[in-house]
Amino acid sequence: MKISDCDPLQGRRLQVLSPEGKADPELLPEFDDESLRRIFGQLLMGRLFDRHCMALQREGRLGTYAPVEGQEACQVGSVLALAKGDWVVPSFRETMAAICRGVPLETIFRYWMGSEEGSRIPRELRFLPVSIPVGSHTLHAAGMAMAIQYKGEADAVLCYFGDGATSEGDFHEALTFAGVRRAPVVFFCQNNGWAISVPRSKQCAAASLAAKGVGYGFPGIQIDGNDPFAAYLATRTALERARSGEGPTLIEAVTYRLGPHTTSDDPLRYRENAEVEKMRALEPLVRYRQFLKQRGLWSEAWENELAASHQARIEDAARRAESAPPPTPESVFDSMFAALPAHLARQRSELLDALKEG
Amino acid sequence: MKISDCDPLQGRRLQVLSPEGKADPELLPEFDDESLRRIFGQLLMGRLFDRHCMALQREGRLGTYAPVEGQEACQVGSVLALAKGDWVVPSFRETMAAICRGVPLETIFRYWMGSEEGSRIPRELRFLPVSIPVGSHTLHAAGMAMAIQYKGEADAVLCYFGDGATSEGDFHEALTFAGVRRAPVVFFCQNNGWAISVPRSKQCAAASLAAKGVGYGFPGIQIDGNDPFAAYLATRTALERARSGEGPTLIEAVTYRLGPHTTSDDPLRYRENAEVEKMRALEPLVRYRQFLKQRGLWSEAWENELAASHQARIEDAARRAESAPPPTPESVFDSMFAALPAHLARQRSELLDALKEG
Amino acid sequence: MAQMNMVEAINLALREEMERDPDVILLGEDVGKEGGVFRVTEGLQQRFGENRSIDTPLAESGIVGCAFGMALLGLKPVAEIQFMGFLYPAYDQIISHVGRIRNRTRGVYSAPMVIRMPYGGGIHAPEHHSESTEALLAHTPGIKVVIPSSPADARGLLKSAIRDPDPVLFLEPKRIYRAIKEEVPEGEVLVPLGKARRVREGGDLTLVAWGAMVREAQKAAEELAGQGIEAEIIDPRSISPLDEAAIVESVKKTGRCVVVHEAPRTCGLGAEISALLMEQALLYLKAPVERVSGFDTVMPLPKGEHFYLPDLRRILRGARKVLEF
Amino acid sequence: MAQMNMVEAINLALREEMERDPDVILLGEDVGKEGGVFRVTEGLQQRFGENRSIDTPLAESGIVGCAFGMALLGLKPVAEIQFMGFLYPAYDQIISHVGRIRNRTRGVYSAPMVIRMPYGGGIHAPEHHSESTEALLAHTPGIKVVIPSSPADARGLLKSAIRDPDPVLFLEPKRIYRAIKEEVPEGEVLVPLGKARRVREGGDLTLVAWGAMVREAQKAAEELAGQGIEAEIIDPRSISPLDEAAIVESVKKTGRCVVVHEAPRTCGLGAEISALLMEQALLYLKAPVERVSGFDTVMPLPKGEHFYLPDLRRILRGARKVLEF
Amino acid sequence: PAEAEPEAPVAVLPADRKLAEELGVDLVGVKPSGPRGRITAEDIRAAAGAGEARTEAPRE
Ligand SMILES: Cc1ncc(C[n+]2csc(CCOP(=O)(O)OP(=O)(O)O)c2C)c(N)n1
Ligand SMILES: Cc1ncc(C[n+]2csc(CCOP(=O)(O)OP(=O)(O)O)c2C)c(N)n1
Ligand SMILES: [Mg+2]
Ligand SMILES: [Mg+2]
Ligand SMILES: [Mg+2]
Repeated sequence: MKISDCDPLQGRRLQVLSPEGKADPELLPEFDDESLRRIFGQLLMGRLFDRHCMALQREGRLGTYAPVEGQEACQVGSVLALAKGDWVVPSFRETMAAICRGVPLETIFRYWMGSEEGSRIPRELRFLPVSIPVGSHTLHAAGMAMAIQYKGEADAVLCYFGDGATSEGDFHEALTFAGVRRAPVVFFCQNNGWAISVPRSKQCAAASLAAKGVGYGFPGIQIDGNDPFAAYLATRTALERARSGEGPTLIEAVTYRLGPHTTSDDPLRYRENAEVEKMRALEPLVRYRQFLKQRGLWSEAWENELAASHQARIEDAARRAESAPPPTPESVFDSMFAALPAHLARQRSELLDALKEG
Repeated sequence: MKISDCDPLQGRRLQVLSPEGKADPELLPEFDDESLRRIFGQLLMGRLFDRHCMALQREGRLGTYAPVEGQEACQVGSVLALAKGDWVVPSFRETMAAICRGVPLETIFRYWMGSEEGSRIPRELRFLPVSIPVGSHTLHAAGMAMAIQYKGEADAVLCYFGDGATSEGDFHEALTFAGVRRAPVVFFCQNNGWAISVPRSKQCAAASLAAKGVGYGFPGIQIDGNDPFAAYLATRTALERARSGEGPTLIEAVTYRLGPHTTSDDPLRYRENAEVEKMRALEPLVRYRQFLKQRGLWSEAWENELAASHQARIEDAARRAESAPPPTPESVFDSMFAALPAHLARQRSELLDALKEG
Repeated sequence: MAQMNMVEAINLALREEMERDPDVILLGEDVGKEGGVFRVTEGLQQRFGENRSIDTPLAESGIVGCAFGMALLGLKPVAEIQFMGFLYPAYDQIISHVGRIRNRTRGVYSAPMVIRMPYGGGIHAPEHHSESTEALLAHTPGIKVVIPSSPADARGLLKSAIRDPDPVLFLEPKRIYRAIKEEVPEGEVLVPLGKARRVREGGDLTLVAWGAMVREAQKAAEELAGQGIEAEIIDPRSISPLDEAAIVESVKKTGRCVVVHEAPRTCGLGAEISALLMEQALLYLKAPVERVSGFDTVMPLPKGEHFYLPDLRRILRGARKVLEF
Repeated sequence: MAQMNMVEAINLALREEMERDPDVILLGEDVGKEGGVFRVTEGLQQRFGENRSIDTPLAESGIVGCAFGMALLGLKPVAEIQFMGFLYPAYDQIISHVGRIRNRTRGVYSAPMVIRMPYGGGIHAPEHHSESTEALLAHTPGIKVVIPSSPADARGLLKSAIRDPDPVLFLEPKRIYRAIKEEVPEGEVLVPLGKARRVREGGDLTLVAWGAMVREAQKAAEELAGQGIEAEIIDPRSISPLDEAAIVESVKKTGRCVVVHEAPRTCGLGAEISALLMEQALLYLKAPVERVSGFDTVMPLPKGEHFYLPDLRRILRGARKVLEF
Repeated sequence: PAEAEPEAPVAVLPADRKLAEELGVDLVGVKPSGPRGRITAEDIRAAAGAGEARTEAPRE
């Protein structure tokens, strides 16, 4: 598969799995059955984890949460293409990617439950914590790729962001820097159709976001974002380009945010349910289940068993996250600097004294 | 002339006047001889004014100055396409455009001599003062165009900026907003090859800056920036598009900065003189002189006479600028707000008292 | 007159001003169809159309820079930044252009615009959603900065801000968006910019607080009153320009002052108020002016938020400190 | 030891640190081939190659954001912002990421980086080229802020900044870039961050000044000495964290203090120092702490610059005010 | 300070205010001799020395 076969300026979009779950035999990557089933397992895990977060939030046991429902495929597929040494720079809706990369479920829960412990992701996983200021983290990815390049290492950086993020100046600067330096980074846009209430069409007048690549001197490719194989192929190809010194790639994965923007959001205020229902038919889990079925790799019993074991893992992690000790007052200060400066030490005592007094 | 005839993605560049001064008869706009000569007069005025600023600066009579030498043609040509009601939003190297638009020479001098009076440009001229923070003013142009659109007026906005400015996030946001709103604005990039010491090739990996348009959903066009007719045609067409509700256009005028970045700069530190000499052969004044000569519209005597009268006007304006009264201490405070708040009134007295004491 | 919370009062002010002046125009992320993530602009797009309540692309510098361009041509844009934590990408536009244009053009151009945003902590919001960096704005020349602490003030101040010929940053303490209901007048009842409100009278010490901290100061004052100590509460309402006279006058009377704010302490507005009292009231001070504030740390995530924000306990401690000095 | 001006001293520090540690890497607009618009990085690209002295595209948020990304992976980037007036587009990166990463990840990640920039006025520079908004940075949690006032300090502080495990903003008073020459040590002579320098001893009043204002304070002190008044001068050198003890100790001794800075007065660092003295030295004060500062206006263009910047005359006035109180 | 009538503010350096407290001098009664109507340490010491008479001193 070549990126240039899918020139977005020609209106091409990479798709391996049709909405009916039929795979393009020329493009289908060579995965064994076990791997093909594992992909389903991941998609399902993402879906269940997401639902659990939503449920916990409604019970007041978890804070504002940004659900990933509908976008699982492009996250699963792209993470699958990563090598161990590659770095992932997520935005805030990459729960599925985090799970695939091995970030402990408990840690993910703790983030959304409102604890800094949820950003304490072991460095070895090479998965950065959530980044809330939209678009700002794309620059970090560019800089990390420049660092890798400088050190002469073979790793690459995969950076996720949304369609809305492409409007931010930082996104532009990230692509500009990465393009000029031919840095080993893959810019992965999950165009889920919406930035809160703003539809893609009001975000940017360009026919496709992938077309933006040409303005930075590197290729852009649009893919079906509900197709894990398309995401896998495009990311793999882009990572190869990155590693071989050919520079960045912009991937636009066209997917759909089936849920609300976050648990604080009511999408009925700005979009028709009919649209959501239409898109639900195209969603990745349904499609991938069809695909497995057609290959004889799926049974209801198998899925139920999988779901049950996933659910148990999820609930166990949630329990551990909930029963973790609350933050100490000291923790407000102690990680601010490598060594605590005098004025912070004083403020810390002030707080401790106040708490002691009761 | 159609913008789409010059698709930058096809590597096309609009040129009417060849470097030898030969005009493409199909493209040459219908100007009478008087108008054709007036264009030369303006180019010459720009050149002389620029040189005078450089000279005054060397004598310590003017502050840091950003010379326009080499870039006169695209400024003259684009201003020529403007209607009276259109707005101009310059960067800091649009001295030529300012002169063409009727900004008093004295005012321009005063700006570079270090006085706020140099930004007191009569509103009727619809020419904004210099904007120093690179790229930031492109957003103002977008917003002004949105205001015009909101009011249902027929004016358009012409915004100048450099190749370096296209790397700033604000530039990206300006094009994004203008594109989505289909605002009546023309983004006019003077790609003069350099951003201080950084060559265009290190600014952005895109093959052309004009190609960036596609990322914002509107056309980009690359033109020969040393050709006033190309600038005129492209700007006129873009302004027509703007007025008819078709939205923005990005024009990339490929020109060359023959002088230093500013009077504080020594370009020999970062570029070969050979490059400058090569580009000098392509510069607009020489080329346009050839064009007039070939049409029998030029004589040395005429140019000399013109130069002398221009020079007299320039020196007169410089004299008036130099002999203008210095700023008063009150002027530091009095335009901060429509009404002076108490704390500023107090600070003002403080200063006046200090000065009185001597 | 009707009972309203602050969200409703701000919405009312916007509607009234949009009705009064066709040049008033809203723009921001999600302000239109959705009516804002806090519903502050609810119904205004439906009422005034898509051209007067513009859903912009997701770019804060773009929002402020475009609003500035609109203001240059005589419109009166009211831009919304979705949360104060996302104002920073637009800070360059504010300090380099919005606050300068009148002075640098000697009045040929001006920027009659408002930039509104939810402000402050206390609602268990996600990272970056609880910022209170008003001191950056107070340090920025050429702009006014307003922070209401009640629905009626919010309406009256916002109307003044929209009509002001100069740019106004309007910070809305989201913690009390819906927490306080009061009678809010309609019609031409404006609250002037630059004038403090004496929220409570008292002779024993002065509490200076703004935004959501006014309510905390009120709780502390009630507690103190129970102990026979009468606290005066001054809410500056405009932090730039600051009603220095009102603060100085109160502290000259009480001799004791506690400034309460959510922002980090160092170089916060509390420092400025302390310095003002140093300059204008030193001889009347019976104790050092005390700052009860956020710490010079990152605002903790929700589970630690209560450690960070000044609360009754910490304000009372501060009061005791100045009373027992 | 050699006689050097500040530009040379900073250049030396960069060269030495780049030699010492291959992870130190420069980036910024025009820093490479040209060696910076003030020649501070002159010769370093030639010496260390294009990959260690990177000419970036023209985008400040890009420079800081990429430097941050580099720092996350263990490099020690030294980013240059061409003038402080162009730092603002990068402010979001600084407050939202650079200053937060260690705390928000509980130390899993950190940002050992330096952001250098020419700072302050006094050289008749064009608009936006004379900014001194250090207070914004002092108010920002999680970063350190350093301002040298002499060549030797510049070298020693920059070396400490580069080696510091946390992010340091390094503000270079360009007015004295070439104005002062002094002996600058080579080798492992570091100046610790967070420690003030007593520039001059005296018992009658304390002048607190930093950057180019130290020289102005020195002139004032000499003038006062002629009148038999001995001023002590404290240069904090690091404004964040601030060496509070050094300032407080001096003012406890002298009882009188004038803070001198170029920045606008309101919410400037002068306010913080005044507030600190309020809190920690009130009973030792013989007069209110006086602020001699820039005004709350836009810095005037060159022809009016002298009205704005504190000078000998205004510092002496301030001194007289506290002495005659 | 609970029951006290609101006193007219008296101008005095904080340190001197402390001194008055230590010496048991009620500042309201002290005649100021310092610049701009300020009570000085000497004023306070004098008032303390004057013993009982101090509280009856007339106000400015
Ligand atoms: C700089 C900034 N501005 C505004 C916000 C508030 N906000 C959070 S997510 C969001 C929409 C993001 O849209 P998109 O990039 O498409 O990502 P999605 O939410 O669809 O995954 C907004 C406006 C923010 N977090 N950061
Ligand atoms: C935001 C910002 N960063 C840096 C500068 C310093 N600076 C002034 S002009 C310039 C280069 C501009 O290059 P370009 O946009 O190509 O315009 P040109 O100077 O070539 O006309 C730089 C870096 C600035 N004025 N503003
Ligand atoms: Mg930006
Ligand atoms: Mg989206
Ligand atoms: Mg250029």
